[in-house]
Amino acid sequence: MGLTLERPARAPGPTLPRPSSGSGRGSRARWVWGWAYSGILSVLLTLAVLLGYLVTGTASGSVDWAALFTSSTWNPGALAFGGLAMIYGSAAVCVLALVLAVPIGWAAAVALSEYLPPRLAKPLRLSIELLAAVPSIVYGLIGIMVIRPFVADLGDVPGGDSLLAAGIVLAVMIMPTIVAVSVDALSAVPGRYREAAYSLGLTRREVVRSAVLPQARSGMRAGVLLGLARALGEAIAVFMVIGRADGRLPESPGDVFSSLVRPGQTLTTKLAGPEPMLAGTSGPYFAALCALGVILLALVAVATVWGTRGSTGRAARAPRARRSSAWLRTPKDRVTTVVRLGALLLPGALLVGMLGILLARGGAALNPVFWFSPSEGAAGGGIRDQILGTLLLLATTALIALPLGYGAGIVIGTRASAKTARVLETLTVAIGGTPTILLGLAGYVLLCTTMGWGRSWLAGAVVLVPVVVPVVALTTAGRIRSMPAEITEAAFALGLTGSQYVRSVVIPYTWPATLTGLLLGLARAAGETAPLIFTATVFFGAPALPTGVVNAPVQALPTHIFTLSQDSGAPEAIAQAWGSALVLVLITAGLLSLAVLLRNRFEGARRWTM
Amino acid sequence: DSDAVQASGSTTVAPVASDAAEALKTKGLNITVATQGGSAGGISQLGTGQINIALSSKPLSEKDQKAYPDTEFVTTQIGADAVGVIITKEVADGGVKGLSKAQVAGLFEGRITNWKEVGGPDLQVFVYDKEPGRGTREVLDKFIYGNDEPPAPPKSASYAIVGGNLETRNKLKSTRGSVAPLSTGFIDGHPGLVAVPLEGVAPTLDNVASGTYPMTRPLYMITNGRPKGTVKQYIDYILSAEGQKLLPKHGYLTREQMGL
Amino acid sequence: MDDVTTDATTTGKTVDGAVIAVRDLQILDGAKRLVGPVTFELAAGSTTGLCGPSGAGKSTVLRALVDLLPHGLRRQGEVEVLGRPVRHGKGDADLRSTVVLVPQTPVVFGGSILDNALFGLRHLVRASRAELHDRVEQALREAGLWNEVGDRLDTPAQTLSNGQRQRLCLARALALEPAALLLDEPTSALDERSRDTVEESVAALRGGRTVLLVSHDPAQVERLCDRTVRIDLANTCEPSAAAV
Amino acid sequence: MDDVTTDATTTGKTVDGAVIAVRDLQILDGAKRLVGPVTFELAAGSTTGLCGPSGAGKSTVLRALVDLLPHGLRRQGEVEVLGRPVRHGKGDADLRSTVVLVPQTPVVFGGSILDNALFGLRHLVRASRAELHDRVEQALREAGLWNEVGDRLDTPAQTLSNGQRQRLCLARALALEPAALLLDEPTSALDERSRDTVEESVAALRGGRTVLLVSHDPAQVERLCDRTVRIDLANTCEPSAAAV
Ligand SMILES: Nc1ncnc2c1ncn2[C@@H]1O[C@H](COP(=O)(O)OP(=O)(O)OP(=O)(O)O)[C@@H](O)[C@H]1O
Ligand SMILES: Nc1ncnc2c1ncn2[C@@H]1O[C@H](COP(=O)(O)OP(=O)(O)OP(=O)(O)O)[C@@H](O)[C@H]1O
Ligand SMILES: [Mg+2]
Ligand SMILES: [Mg+2]
Ligand SMILES: O=P([O-])([O-])[O-]
Repeated sequence: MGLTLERPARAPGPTLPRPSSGSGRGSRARWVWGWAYSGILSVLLTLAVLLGYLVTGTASGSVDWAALFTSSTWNPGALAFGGLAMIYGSAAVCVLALVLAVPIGWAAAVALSEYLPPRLAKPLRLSIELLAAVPSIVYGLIGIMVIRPFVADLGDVPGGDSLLAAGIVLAVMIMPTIVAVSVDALSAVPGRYREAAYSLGLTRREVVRSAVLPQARSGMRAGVLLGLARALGEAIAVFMVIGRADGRLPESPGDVFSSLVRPGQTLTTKLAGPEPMLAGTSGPYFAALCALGVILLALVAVATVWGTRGSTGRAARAPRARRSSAWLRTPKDRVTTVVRLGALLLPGALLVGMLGILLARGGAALNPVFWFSPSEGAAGGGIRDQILGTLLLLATTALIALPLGYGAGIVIGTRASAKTARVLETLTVAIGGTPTILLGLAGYVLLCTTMGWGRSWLAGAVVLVPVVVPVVALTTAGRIRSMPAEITEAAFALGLTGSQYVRSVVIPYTWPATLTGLLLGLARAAGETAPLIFTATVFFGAPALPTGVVNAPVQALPTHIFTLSQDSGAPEAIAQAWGSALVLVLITAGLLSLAVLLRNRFEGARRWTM
Repeated sequence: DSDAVQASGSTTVAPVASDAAEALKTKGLNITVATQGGSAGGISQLGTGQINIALSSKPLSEKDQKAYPDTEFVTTQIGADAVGVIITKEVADGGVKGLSKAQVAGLFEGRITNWKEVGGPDLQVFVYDKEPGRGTREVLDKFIYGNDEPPAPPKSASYAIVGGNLETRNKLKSTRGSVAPLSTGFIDGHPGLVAVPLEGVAPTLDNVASGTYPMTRPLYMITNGRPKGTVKQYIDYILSAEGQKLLPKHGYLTREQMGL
Repeated sequence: MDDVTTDATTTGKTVDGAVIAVRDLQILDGAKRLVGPVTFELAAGSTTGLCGPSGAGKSTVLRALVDLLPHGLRRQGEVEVLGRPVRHGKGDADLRSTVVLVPQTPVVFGGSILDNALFGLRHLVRASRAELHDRVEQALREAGLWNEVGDRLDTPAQTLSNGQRQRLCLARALALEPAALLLDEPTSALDERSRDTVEESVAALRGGRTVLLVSHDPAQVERLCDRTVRIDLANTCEPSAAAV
Repeated sequence: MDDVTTDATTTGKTVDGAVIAVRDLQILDGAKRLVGPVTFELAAGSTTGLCGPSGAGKSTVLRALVDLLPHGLRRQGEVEVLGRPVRHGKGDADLRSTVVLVPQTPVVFGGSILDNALFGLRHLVRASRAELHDRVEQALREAGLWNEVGDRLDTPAQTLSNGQRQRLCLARALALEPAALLLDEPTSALDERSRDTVEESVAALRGGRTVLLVSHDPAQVERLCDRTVRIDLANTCEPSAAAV
């Protein structure tokens, strides 16, 4: 014990001489809290900006709230602003999407994590995460090609534009998110739970149900919340298949089902459509649109609160003795195995189909020249500048959003009481569910106009940050909640301060989940068009890389695809749009694989146990 | 990069504007083209002085001028686009060889629900209307209602809204009995779609150029005051013989074709 | 000794000889040998001690017997349960309800104490609530836990002390009434009194159920076991007859 | 015995008597009393046993001493460390590095064995990698683990056996050289040989560091402790002088 280390302030054994002042801790890591709280602050700030924008707009003209909630007639020409049909549309589409995506997504996640050997599961998991990276616009185009005809055959809908089609497209979009986040939560369940359950003679189905799922629940729920947020906030893909017909409501309860196979409108598609541009910046029309935005935010909040009711605070669940379920065990186990593995077929088929379509249509992307040469005019040449611009936007967004989202997740997971955590979580989901067009408009007013940045790549990145932050925050918080209490105790018992605990225990423990969140968030951001068009990108003529911040636009892949796929008459424009889509998917895939390699290192050798 | 010429607005005009800007790049001209907010967005940005050129696929309205009294809007027509009422070949072959203004109004207001009411096959009508603010839709409204305010869209189950021209074409092709307003340039090479004659006038080049076909829309570049300097160089290029070649490439009509 | 019967699905097959037979069992981590070779047999109704220094591979051997080796480890050699070979990676639930392993680390699931006690049973046996409850009570008594938790079966099991958890894990295994029990240091966290209760229960199993007991307490092995199998860090194995 | 000094904030105050003093400590779960009242003092450099049946509240008392009671439990009565009262819910990291608790469940953090051994130390002291490494080696030796893992410090700690984990947890606490150590059944998963090594280390602390040792093995308490504090399920507490 003769070792004399410089360890002044601590009170070690009596044999160590030590000065009586100074702070000698290896590192107090106090910055942790500053960082974590600035994450939460960013969430609140975003919300404040959004609400500020919306409420100011609402105040700029009188809003007939009663009509907004009760009337289904929307006719700006006659100053009739009824939002009921859109509220109905939003609700119907989201319920449909969740009803379709959650069971399949969860089953697929269980299959991946509990049934398949790691050798098979790892690449499959990566591929499913890749699906989450496909830009919305591609989902929309594929919706037109595949899902509309399918619905048209199903109901007697000519064309197939309908709430149902929108629900299916959304289900397809959010399923990868649900699978990815759920697999993550499942793989965090310590092996000893499985071992203990298996050794009692349980079948795999019983082990999953009784020992694994209860542990993974909070994380899997986070996946659904994220899916819900994306479903509520998604515009472009819904846009293309919902028909956007105003004022359609079921006339009787019996009409509800048939209303699903008819065109409709959601709050998001209304807001992301051209009307905010036509409404000017004040007056009753603009006020009514802003009021719709407020309703949408409120809806997201209500859905979150409802979706998470009774699940925070473990003690809240009434302890109930379970009954015997020993009946047809083996058949039940077999059927479940088949169902769960079968659930994997759907995302699998999706992946293959999606890649097939992208390869068939966007084969140009396989030529390296296309990647490395600048574009010429509207649709000639390659897309070098668009690729560079997208990478710049994504990198900047990741740099800003990762610390903020991580911080917010840590505060939600460790610091807040159950009640506060729930409020914060709800606010976070609300931001995740905000249609990005609103973010774009708010950013346009605040950054581009008020602060005078003009079109600026940085403004674009800042506007994308709120897309990524909630995903990172929610996945992180979900993982923290599933952390065994013994780990926390062991760390504190070694004299760690709160911030050291966060740095050395919470962060390494949640890192894989956070990474998944970042990937999913960035993937979504990579496909965002609307906010970028307003704040950061031009279609043509920007330099490859900007030299400053003010008046420094870039070109980006998603907006390129969007513009080309809208109104270009030239056939080569369509080819280039699909080629760009494939490039975007490949780039995201590349980033994804890189990050997944990292994550595997953390999850494999560095697993945590007790 | 504040010395760059900034053009922004209609997605219809943007491809032409980009190709022209590309051609001028070699001459050292720096031009950016964006599509924020479509035609209406371009006009409002020009009004607030954020850009140099607004791209528009619809004529300026009095409202625009009123909204920005300090701006001296100067329009330069660079070409034109003929909007057709597009139906499917099945319906055309079934006997719909032309539509009157009243019949078009009946279709888009949801009063005519079966093609046999206008001499076609016994087939349900499915209407795709363009979203509000689209130049295409304004041209159709103008044809049907003149200067009157159009009524609210029908609540019929066979009515849906579409956005871009490609989306419109895709949906027309995949929906039996559908009808939609769409640039005629977009149905070239798509034998399943037919631009139906209106009031007995087919959207042929001659009819469009002579103005007898009722639904044409001009494509504009709008500036604040007369174009000067690089802006003028840019617009002049598009008006030149070389620049005009870009219009048919993207499915539009040249000034020459329009008799300008 | 009595017949040892496996569960319903194996239709009452009776075995006179070894319930578990292990021949040249080795556990490998890649090319590296972690344990073995080990050879031993467990006669029906006997109680056998498995001893050896910490890290020798006792827990790993128990896992191998019920096909629960952690991912990455491989098994070599033969394991037979009731005359049937245990194949690797089959995930045979029937095997595991015939030979029940009580792992070294007591795992408590979310939910109440009763939920935990019923954890395996309610999946394995069709019975009324009352019957299940009776059987659980019986098991908790055998594990020496009933006096402490009998009046608060509905409270969350997470609040139990470590020793209580250990007994809870034992109880839920006992409740299954398996042919063989593999106990991995079942009294390591217990005081003398609780240990005695548990030891009494284990002793009571003798003649009826087959037990393989990992213990680092030679006195305990002495008290409970008919014979001892010893594993050493040096990767050698020497079955040794021991006092009764 | 040496002076025991508390941390900087109490500016070198010297205590001759008790390092930890507990008066009428009770732990309550709502209105229900789980433990106590308990009263005892730990003299500087002494080794005290804390005994009692499983579920009596030994672990809970240790947690209360370092202000780590689980959520929902309340403390009544006074706890003083080096003459300063320990307030409830303060989360005082300095207290916890002065009095280090080694919990009953051995927790292994992600990362290598070395990472784990360094876990607390590298937060407390600024020192070069080599110095830290030396100190860790010393601690691993004291915990009797060095021979087994000294050559593979870089492998994941996750692969350690249960007994190895227990010693690893002890080692990382020893490395902190705290004024007092609270050991919650530190040898429960160990075979005799490893246990002897650990006991030697604990014995070596006598006179230097203060130790409170929870053990359910009376012989061990006999061997190691100056005196014993006994908690009973009946919620009574009887400090009793013991041999040595
Ligand atoms: N998954 C694994 N990968 C690699 N090595 C492992 C793995 N699991 C265990 N080991 C190693 O195998 C050896 C035996 O471990 P095991 O847990 O079986 O020991 P044990 O005899 O039960 O010890 P204890 O009495 O301490 O519980 C140990 O050295 C351990 O480090
Ligand atoms: N969070 C809690 N809520 C309610 N009761 C608790 C809680 N934690 C512990 N208890 C109860 O307090 C009592 C004491 O538990 P403790 O873990 O301190 O026992 P122990 O003496 O350490 O036992 P062992 O020797 O088995 O580890 C037990 O009856 C336990 O069920
Ligand atoms: Mg073991
Ligand atoms: Mg304890
Ligand atoms: O040119 P549009 O306004 O119809 O897109």
